[in-house]
Amino acid sequence: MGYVAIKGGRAAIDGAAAAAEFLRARDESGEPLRLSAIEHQLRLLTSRVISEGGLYHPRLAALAIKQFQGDTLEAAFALRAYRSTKPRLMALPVQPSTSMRCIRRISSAFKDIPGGQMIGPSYDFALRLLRFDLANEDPAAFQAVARRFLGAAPPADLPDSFPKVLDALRGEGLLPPVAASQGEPFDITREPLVFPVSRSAALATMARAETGSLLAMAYSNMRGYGDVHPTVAELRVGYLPVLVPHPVTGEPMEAGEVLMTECEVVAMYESGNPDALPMFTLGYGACFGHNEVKAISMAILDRALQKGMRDGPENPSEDPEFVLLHVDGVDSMGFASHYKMPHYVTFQSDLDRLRTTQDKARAPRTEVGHESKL
Amino acid sequence: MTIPRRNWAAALAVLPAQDLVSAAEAIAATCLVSDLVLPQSGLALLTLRDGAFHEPFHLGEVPVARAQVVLRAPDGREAGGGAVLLDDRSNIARAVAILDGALAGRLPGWETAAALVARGSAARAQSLAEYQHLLASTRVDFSLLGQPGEDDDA
Amino acid sequence: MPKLKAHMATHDLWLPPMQQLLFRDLLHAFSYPGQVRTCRAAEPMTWLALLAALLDGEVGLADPHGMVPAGQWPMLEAVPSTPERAAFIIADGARALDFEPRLGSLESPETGATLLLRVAFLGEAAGAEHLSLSGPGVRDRTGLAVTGLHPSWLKARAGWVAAFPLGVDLLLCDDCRFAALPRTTQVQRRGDKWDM
Amino acid sequence: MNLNYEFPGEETGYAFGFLDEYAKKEVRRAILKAICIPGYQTPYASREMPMGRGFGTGGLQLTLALIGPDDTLKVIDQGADDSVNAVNLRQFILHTCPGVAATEKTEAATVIQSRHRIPEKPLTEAQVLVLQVPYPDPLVVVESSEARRKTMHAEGDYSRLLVKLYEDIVRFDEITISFRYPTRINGHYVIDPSPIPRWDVPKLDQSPALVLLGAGREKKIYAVPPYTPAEPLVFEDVPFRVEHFLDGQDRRRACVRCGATDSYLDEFSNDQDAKIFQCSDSAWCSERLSRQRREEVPA
Repeated sequence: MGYVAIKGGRAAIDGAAAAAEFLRARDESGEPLRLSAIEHQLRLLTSRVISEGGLYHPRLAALAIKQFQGDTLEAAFALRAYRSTKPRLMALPVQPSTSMRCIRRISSAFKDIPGGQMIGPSYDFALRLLRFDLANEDPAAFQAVARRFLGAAPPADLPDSFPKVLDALRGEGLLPPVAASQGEPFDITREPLVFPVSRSAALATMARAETGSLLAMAYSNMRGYGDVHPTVAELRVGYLPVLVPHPVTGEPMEAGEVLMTECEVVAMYESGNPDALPMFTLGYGACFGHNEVKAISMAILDRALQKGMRDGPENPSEDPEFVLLHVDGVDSMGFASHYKMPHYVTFQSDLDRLRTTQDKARAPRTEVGHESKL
Repeated sequence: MTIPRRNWAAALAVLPAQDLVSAAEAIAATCLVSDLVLPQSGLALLTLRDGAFHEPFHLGEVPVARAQVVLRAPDGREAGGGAVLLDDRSNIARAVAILDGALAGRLPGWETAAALVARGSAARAQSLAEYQHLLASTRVDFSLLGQPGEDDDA
Repeated sequence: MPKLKAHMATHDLWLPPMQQLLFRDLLHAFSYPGQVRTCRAAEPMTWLALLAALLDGEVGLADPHGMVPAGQWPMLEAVPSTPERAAFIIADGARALDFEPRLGSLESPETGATLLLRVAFLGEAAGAEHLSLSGPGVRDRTGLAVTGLHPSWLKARAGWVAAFPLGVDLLLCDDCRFAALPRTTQVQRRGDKWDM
Repeated sequence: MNLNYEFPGEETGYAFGFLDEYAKKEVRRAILKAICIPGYQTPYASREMPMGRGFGTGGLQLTLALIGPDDTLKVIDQGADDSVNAVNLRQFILHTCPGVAATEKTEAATVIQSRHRIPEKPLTEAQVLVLQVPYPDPLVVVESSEARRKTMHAEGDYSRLLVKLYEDIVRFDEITISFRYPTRINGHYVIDPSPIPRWDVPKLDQSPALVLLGAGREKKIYAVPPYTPAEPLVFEDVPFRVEHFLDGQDRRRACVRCGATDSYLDEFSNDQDAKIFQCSDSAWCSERLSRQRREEVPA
């Protein structure tokens, strides 16, 4: 077994970047990816990156996707690093998510929700059969898609926003009351998580968590390492107008809008306090972009963590520390990657200990005599 | 002008940067523009109330650019203009603030600003119509489905 | 990588280059308790320069003796707070102690306050009080002479730091110099009966 | 983004030290508290850096928070200035901190950032050593919950860690911890001194230089202040031992390059597949070598 010296690192690093760039540019089409193509044609990929990066900037996300050749973990990471350099400019007022301009809204609890169910852009009922007609798509046909869709649509007589399904249930007395504490929400970008943490810290952490990690944790609960058994009261996707006070008039003005996904789940009531009326329990999930699996997973975990925070965790998905410290993509991928770095010094130290203990095992209880210099 | 001031900035922000900057420069050529705060860009936390317990939490960060100016016309009239945009271009925020001020105070150049707002509003209306199309064309009509029992995925 | 913004070379205590220098001096002061550092900002209120280097909108500052000029509060950005709750406290060392700073908790001792005290003079002077220091950052033992520090402060400090890791970390500032007494420093007043 | 969005031009530049000033101030406040509470893992809101968590982002944030244009920087990884990660970090710091000078000479540096080693040459009061930390908490081997570990540190309760060491002795007649050796600072907190070999642990004790440790992923900063006791956890009858580098005949191995028998060694295999050893601290080795060459030149 040999050990390789680490000399000439600089040339190797430069070479590695050029090698990766070479593979990116080896595309025979000779056409570099346009950022708007990534942002729109790969919109769900862009959605993942903005939510896991924790920064709503679809164009930067598209750039990151291009630069890191489609690696969502790396692209989200690049957005996070970008945000480290930007100052916090101002505080925005709390936005009511009820003002969302929906493009999709469904409920699995009731058929007839006020305002109606609209499936919107979804693959839920699409057959997973590959569409070979997309392989060599004709640009003219591609450009005609939008015209055809908008031309064929029925007259839209819909309101701008919709009431929440949960609010109707709450009106009937089936849900717990809204939170009494309306304190300052926890800012995970400025404060480290020191346990126990508030629910707002948990929500913020999960909102920028890695989708697959959240899904795995939530799935463990759904499968049996937990007891949430949720019903999706409402799932919505849409554009949230962000209102801020106009600098001159102080009246609310629209600063822009943010695509987001939101999910509320209802779970079976708990015995809990025998004196109190039994109520459904609730979970909430939300994230930037269009990412339904993430929002649903987060809602289930929110419900599981509420139980863990109150009664102590019985399952991993109910343990705030276990869930919240292991779902961040930037943290976990960084650490997994770091094992690729040289560990020559520590491995040498390992060898020293192993050889010493082997020596002792061969000649038990005799002084080997390698005293330290101390 | 039928478009309320609260929607001007969002309408203007969808237009090409060059159109906004040249219109603002034309206004600044006749009116004296002073910055009340330095035009800045940075980040802001987007805070929502969660849908289950209405507890505030941070969904993530958004880029913000803001500017606030005072315009003084040659005839001595003054008007304040401001803008906060979900954007990372402080020069666009400043241009929008100038247009906002000119339009609000009917200062020289306000007609250009009004035309730009109208143009941007039309583009915005198109986007909103698209959202509605997405909903209207995918509305589930339960009177046609009419299954009596509740299905369960368990 | 994109081009860098021009690096501003300036002595303005509100700008990053001076705040970096001030922080480095603070780092040295806390690392080597009792060593007197000269403040590099051209600001007679040494304590204000140090606060400028440390504070922003995330932390609370208490000013029980009304030392911070009104116009400087927005520059410091700090949240006004009470001495019992603030992370940072600025006080006049010539006056008797009249509050109880927070000492932190066993789990989070870092929430113990940082207390800046304005004194008349640091260094040898007629009537100076001579302190003998030991503990982390001090090789064997060192001395610090201070003038214009009301005796109530050091007396109270002994109580604040008695149960490590709880405690309060002190910065003594005169018109152009400062020295630190972190909670780990053992302070003996020369002339006390238990002096060596 | 709307159709007409374009990236801002000059606004995408980076400021001195990469981090925004608020981030630096938060790190700076945490550093000072870490010095005031030797060995205590001070939490801070670690920012994402443009390299992976685990590649030294904790150390990097410390360096960027304290460095200025007057500083001279040395960056090493595995003891070497030219290892890939050291090169990468140094390039990044020099690029984002114009004015900072770089050096390979230990004695010339005012700030030394290192992963896995402390330089062989003794440090001075004019220097700050920044160590990169993957796991800040020595108790993690006996307790997985951070909340419970915090309480154990608060109470100075290291009994379970000592039991772990004791079990090692019973099983192997030797403490098997090779690196990241638990070390008690100023008689109170026990720290993970980062993955430095045991060889380097004694250098922490009464060091003239401040030692700062940063764990970016775990969001902790801690310090070993100058002139502060740092004692590896031991039992009276089983002494702490550094790596011995003895050959089969109990002779101390020497560096094949400079001949040193008092430095931490890297193990290599030569063309004949025989084991050879070389100083891990490349600056130390090169300095010895050039001194020997000077002495060889006839006067």
